[in-house]
Amino acid sequence: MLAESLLLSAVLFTIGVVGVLTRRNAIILFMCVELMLNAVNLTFVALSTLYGATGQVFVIMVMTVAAAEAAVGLAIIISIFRHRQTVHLDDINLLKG
Amino acid sequence: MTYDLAVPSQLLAALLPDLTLMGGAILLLLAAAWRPESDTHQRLIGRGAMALVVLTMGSVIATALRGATVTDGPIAMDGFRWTMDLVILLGALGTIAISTEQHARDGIKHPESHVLVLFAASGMMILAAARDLMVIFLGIEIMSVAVYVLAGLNRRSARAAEGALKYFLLGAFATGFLLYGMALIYGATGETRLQEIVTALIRHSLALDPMFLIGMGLLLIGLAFKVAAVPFHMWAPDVYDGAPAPIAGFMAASVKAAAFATFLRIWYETFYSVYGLWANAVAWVAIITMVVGNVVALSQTNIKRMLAYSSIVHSGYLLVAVTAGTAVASGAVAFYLMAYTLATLGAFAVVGAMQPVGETDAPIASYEGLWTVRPWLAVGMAIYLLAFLGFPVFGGMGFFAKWYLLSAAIASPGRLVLISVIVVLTSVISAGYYLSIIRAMFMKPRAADAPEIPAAGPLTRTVLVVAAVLIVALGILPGQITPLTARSGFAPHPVDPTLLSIPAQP
Amino acid sequence: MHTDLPPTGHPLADTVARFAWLIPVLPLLGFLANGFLSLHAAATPGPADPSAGGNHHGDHGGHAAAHHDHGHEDGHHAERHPAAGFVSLIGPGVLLAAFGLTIAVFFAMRGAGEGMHAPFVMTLFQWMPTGSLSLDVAFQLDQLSMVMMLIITGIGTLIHLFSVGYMQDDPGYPRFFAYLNLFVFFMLILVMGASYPLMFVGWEGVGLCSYLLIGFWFSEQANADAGKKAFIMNRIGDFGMLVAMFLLFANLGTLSYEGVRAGAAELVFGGALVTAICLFLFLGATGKSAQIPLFVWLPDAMAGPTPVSALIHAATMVTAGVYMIARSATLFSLAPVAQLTVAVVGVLTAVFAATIGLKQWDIKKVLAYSTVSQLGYMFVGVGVGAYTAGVFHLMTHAFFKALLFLGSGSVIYAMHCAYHATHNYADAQDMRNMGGLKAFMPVTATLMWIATLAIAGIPPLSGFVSKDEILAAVFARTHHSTLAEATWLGIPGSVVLYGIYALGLAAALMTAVYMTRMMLYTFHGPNRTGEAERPHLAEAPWIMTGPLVVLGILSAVGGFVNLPKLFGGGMAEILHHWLEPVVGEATLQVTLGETPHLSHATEYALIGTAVAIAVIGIALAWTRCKPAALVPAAEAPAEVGLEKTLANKWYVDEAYDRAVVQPTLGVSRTVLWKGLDTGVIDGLFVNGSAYLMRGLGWVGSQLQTGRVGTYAWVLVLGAVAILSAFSFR
Amino acid sequence: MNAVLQGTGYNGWVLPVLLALPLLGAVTVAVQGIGARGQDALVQMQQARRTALLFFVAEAVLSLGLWWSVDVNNLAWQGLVDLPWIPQWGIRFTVGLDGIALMLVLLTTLLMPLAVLGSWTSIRERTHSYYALLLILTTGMLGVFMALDLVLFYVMWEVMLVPMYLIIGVWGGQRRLYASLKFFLYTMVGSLLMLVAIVWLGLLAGESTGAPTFSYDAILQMSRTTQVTGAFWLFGAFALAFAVKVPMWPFHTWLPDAHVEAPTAGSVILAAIMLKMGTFGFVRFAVPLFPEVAMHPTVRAVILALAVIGIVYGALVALVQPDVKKLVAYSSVSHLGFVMLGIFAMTVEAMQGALMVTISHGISTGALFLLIGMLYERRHTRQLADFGGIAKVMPVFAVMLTIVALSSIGVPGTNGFVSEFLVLLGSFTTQPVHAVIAATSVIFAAAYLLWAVQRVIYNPLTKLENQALKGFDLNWREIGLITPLLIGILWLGVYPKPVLQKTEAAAARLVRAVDVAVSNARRVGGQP
Repeated sequence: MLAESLLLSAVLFTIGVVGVLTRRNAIILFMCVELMLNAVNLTFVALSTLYGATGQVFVIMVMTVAAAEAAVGLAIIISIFRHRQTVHLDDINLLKG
Repeated sequence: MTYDLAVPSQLLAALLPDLTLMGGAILLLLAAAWRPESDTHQRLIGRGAMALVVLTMGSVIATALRGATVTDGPIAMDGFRWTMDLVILLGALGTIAISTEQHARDGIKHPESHVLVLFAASGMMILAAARDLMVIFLGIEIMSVAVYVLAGLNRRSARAAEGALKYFLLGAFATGFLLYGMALIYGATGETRLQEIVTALIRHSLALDPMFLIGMGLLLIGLAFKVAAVPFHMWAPDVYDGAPAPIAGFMAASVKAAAFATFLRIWYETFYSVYGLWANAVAWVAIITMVVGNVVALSQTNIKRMLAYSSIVHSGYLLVAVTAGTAVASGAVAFYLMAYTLATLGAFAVVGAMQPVGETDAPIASYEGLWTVRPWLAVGMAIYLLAFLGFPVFGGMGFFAKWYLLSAAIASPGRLVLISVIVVLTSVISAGYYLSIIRAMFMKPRAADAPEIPAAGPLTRTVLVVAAVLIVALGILPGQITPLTARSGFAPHPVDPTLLSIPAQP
Repeated sequence: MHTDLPPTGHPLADTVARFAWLIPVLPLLGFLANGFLSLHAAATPGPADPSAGGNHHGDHGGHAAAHHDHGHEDGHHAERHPAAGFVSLIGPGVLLAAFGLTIAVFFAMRGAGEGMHAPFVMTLFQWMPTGSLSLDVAFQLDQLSMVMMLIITGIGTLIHLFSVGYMQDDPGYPRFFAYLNLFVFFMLILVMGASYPLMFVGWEGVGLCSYLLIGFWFSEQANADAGKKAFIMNRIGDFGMLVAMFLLFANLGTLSYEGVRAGAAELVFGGALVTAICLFLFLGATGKSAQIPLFVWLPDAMAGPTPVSALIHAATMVTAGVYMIARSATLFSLAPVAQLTVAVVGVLTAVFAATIGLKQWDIKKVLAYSTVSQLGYMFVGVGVGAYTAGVFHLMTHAFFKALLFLGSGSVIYAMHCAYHATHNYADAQDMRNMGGLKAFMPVTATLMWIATLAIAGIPPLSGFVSKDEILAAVFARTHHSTLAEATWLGIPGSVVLYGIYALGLAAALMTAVYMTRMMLYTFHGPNRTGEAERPHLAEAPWIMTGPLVVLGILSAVGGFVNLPKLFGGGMAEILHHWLEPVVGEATLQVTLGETPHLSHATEYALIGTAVAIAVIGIALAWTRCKPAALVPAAEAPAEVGLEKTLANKWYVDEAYDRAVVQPTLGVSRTVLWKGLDTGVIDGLFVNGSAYLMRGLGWVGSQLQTGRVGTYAWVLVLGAVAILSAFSFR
Repeated sequence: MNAVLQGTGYNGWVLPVLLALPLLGAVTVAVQGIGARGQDALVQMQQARRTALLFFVAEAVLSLGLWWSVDVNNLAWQGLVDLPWIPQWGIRFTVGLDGIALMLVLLTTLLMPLAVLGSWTSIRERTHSYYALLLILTTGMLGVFMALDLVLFYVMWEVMLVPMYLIIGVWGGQRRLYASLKFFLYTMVGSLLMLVAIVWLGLLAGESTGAPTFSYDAILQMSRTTQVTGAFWLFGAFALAFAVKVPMWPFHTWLPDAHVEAPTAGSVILAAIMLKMGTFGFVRFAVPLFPEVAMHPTVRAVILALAVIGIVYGALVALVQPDVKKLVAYSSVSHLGFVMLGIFAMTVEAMQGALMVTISHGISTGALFLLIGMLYERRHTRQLADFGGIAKVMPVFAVMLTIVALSSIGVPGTNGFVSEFLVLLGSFTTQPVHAVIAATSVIFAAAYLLWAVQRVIYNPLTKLENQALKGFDLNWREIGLITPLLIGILWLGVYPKPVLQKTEAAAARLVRAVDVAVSNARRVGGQP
């Protein structure tokens, strides 16, 4: 069971990474990141069967932090939308070189 | 005395400086929200924040002087922590000092910006202390979230917003790697505390466990992102470019210092026991970072981007110290970061002072003939740049920082001579771009239609002068602080010969 | 090393010779005084801030380039130099004093008689004491240096006096005497120095003065070029000297004459080392004494004022090479191959220069090639180990060639005055513009005829005696000498010597021809100077003719110093005996320890041949050269064929230019500088690496696209790389 | 004289004071500059140059006592001052002199006032900064010659770079930006590798005692008693740093640019002093610390070959230069080749000759650059083609140029001869082929310099700009500043003994030490 859980979380993580690599919408990108975080959470939870509660504590912490991050992230995305009227990342390249 | 971290009151005592800063920051946040946004209010909160930072510094020094130690636990109390705290707080202090005036000029009236700096600084301090993956994660996130916001502080600037977005998206992405790495290490060893991890490693001979190895690799990736090592550096130039100059300075100085603090902590306390597993990888990252950073910096025309690449390069140098992995090397890191923080603060203060109101673009061409109109800015900038370059006397501490680093590298058991040679050779490349600014400032005439440069405010001037004087003075008499940095060095966990033997160096 | 002045115990120690160091110092003082006067009058220190004045143009100076009559371009516009009177006193004065002192020393030395078997060395101070090198500034008085000192100070005095008249109106009058004094100083150092390096000081010092004096009228490019050429050619020779000194020091550990003389005993006779030393020394001599292949500078050196030509480029400096070989007789006698080389080069030079002398129109050029040719003779003399004969010819040549040059100077002076009076810019030195001058300047003409006959070898004039002695020595060496036994480039030495003798006669023939030709064209036949100028032609003032007379007497009777035994009786071979302590031993070594002996019949035959050759030469010239048929230079037709080649000096200058100078400059400019320096080192490596870095930087910054997607990709690629590094071990 | 000096404890304090005095001067000038901001440029210039000259003259006078007080035959360092600097790292402030360093220190202190006088009227902008930088530069140069701690040495070595960079880049000619950067980067490549080598050496030297030490004596001791690990690479790093500075072919291309673009004083200092730091480095560090590497047949052959190539190459390229400063720059490449030849020939005579070249090249080339600078101030050009016939209008200048050129050519009676003669004579015993090839440069030197002199002061005076120089011959200041150099030229040419004696003991000691080391290495059979 543990191995399967870990495998699943690895797959989820990879899906998240691939999503980040392929998608161009800032929101969707951010969602993919969240998917990665949650994959990690899954790992922690799965491991708690082996090592006890530490992993679960970690998960709580991660979730909290992810929430804070989401708040900040969405604010930033809104801010960029105000300036550029788009959240398509290929159009957002004022800064380069 | 020794604090027992299992006892809550003693844990709080061990975290006193951090708690001082955090608590004070929360109070200041309330104060900031108390009144409507205005320039005076922003300045007032700025003063308060500076006072709080000074207070925290005092508490750090007081705690350090007590010479307290702790039992094994989630946080450390040692010279390294205090030194890094001071470096971080120094960066924060300077940043706040500059930004009160810069913000006034740029029309940024958010008093909470200073509070965000404080929050970020508190996260950094936690990083300097943390010896537990969980605490480390917490510290990183406290720091990062605050800095994401700071990067986009200038809400009227599309560039700032873009920088913030990039930083945020990539930062979160990298955090995913970091976190997954932590999870895998936890999975492999069943521990999150650094000392316990190493104990488990040795007890169960887990060194070659793929889960552990991949976890270590992912951790490396996450931290390399935070210190902006190549190829995880791509965010840095854009973010520095978009952020207000003082904030860019804060990112270049304090964020990097904190990231290196935890990098070093993790590596020294845990992974040094399996030195041979990662040494090549870190060395290669260091080399690539030095080369790419320097070479790409050569082609920059915007000073902020150039300084961003310069900060990437310095990460490369510092990674050499990580690779060296000795007590001398950790002392060298402390010294280096001290010098680097001073120079970075100064350089970004100049960049801010030079930046026309409301613009974030800072072309090097606008520095032409600076000497003829603002000689002190030019002289100061020259000192900071030469410090980056590691030039003796004129670059003051910068030279001895590099010196310290090279000594550490060469004296390390691995005798990192080749990598030292790469350090100095890439330094020569860096002379190319540092000198191009000095050249612009001193050797080219001021264009007739060049905009007037407003006089820098008193706080900025203070930062400029203090940074320059400290750099030069401590560069001529580094003996004044070498005892401190020597004490702040801590020895890595010895290489465990049972785990594996040290392979040949790259 | 001794630092006290005179070594005690030497017969000269308590005589006037103690003050011999004053002999060079006197001209040095003269140089300082005249140099100061020259600068003091010319200098007008500028304003405190020089850049203030650089940009405005005065109204002066426009005329500077307008003149191009030979040499004295400004001479007649300027008043006499304000310090001229004083200079006229100092310049010749110090020389006269030095000459007086030299004579005193000479008598002291003669008084010492047999006691003078070792040289009198006085050390002034240590020069370069370091390591195992101990080099002093020390003077050596012996019979050889005595002869040279007498020639230098004596003839030097005469030429100084002549110059008082010749240069009187020149604006650079004090400068001229300063240089001349300096030259004498260095020349005395050259002959008095007790070691090779000190000789080298004089050696290069006289070269320097020669450079300065050739380019005395430096405003003409040709003169400045000639000076430079002389210096560089000499430097090629000096290179040889240097190497010779290095070889001596490396093998004998000393550089003083006495040390070398003592150390020479350890050298292997005919060995590679001593041969190399001698050949390198000789390379030095070919430079200074204008021998093949370095002779080309001397004719150009005639660009200098005529007294300079007389003193430096005829009587003294150019003979330094002969002196040097005589001085190194001990070494040369150990190296027969080198000796033969010297003699062969000498005789080839003699013939070669003589052929060129046949077709020159410039009176000074004729004399110049004659000098080269006669120097060749001297080298034949010292080359075959007849050191005395070489030095003897050096001395007589100094007399008659100085006379010839001064005489030609007197002629040029007259021509120049005439042309100047009518503002004619014709060439005052071209013989085609002369003719019939004996009517206007009879004293000069007479004296120059004496010298001509002397150089041609008509008995009993000095040239005859000395030249004959050289030829006799060559002939004598063909048997029973180290030279005859040696092989030179595979040819037996005796064959070489016969060849040298034959070529020597050929050179003598040509000498008689071209000298007679010169005299005929200059003094005889109709005058071609020009109708307007003719009334202005006149004899030079007494200050110039006076020295000529003295030299005329010396040219006539100079030969009596070393008459052959055949004629001399008790008076015979005075010079030979005088020089015996210095070169006697070396000479004997060449002749295998025996005094060379020719039968009286052979000697008479040789003398007869020589005289016959001289007479034939004069007669040939007299019949072939028709002064009446000449036209002035401006109207003369161009030469063709062999004549043209001769007139153009066998195109040696051009060959050197194409073969050496231009390739060197070309390679330096295009290959080394533009190619290697600017192109490869700077362009490819230095700037190239800078551009490479910049280019890579540009590429790197292009990767920084500004798109988050790219960044994420790079990040993930990096992650994959690191993870694979950790996983696949 | 010595007794008087010892009465004041002269040897005990003079070296640090010599280092501090220019810094004090720099601060004074800088403070004056701040005070004088906004004033007329002329007033500023007068004030700055006066103060600077005062300090330089004081420095020169102060340093003169060293001539008597330094006992060159004493094996111990003279004027030794040894203070802790950074105790934790084993870095000390140690300064001291031997005969070789003594001469170079004196050369520096005596030449600097002349360099200031040379820029008396030509530097008109930002004069305070200019003189302050010159003063700082002086400290750096003196420090290099005095330092007996490798880190101190390195610091001083690098310190000079920035002032010189600015002097070239701010007050230089048309291509000053390129030249200054090239100068900086070129030097840095070499010296940073040397830094790595110094760190390594210090750590090695400290291994026995546990604490790193960078004391020259300690490291020398180590190199004599033990087999230094990686000696080949260490020597290479030192040698590269010094070779760039010398500059040896093919690391010389910064020099022509730097010389041409630098203002007069900059060129003078570069040629007369800074290049000598390279050769001094070889004599003080590279060779004595790693004798068996330096004398390894291959290494030695390479360096000797480069030296000889430099001699001939520099001379040939100088021959075809149209710019007179560039010509002198390439001639420096040639002359410095002699120094390298002399050092690596490893005989006392050659070593002494090499040291003489360092001094006499300083005097002669310094004087050449000063004279060229004077001409430049008047004509604002350095192209040989623009001159001609100057002797007619500036006779004093012509005389001085001639004498200086002759000394550079090496005519006997001048310093140039003594030095080159000793080098060649001494080298010939061990390296005959090299010496002979090098000796050909007497020909080329005459060719390029006399040709240049001819094109400047001789030849017809046809150009109006040159004719206009009438009445603008050298003024008293200029005569006064060249005269000491002329005296030096003749003094060293005629009576070099006093100077030779100053350096004799040190040179002989070095040669002996190297011989011993090499024979030891051979006996052990351990060729590096």
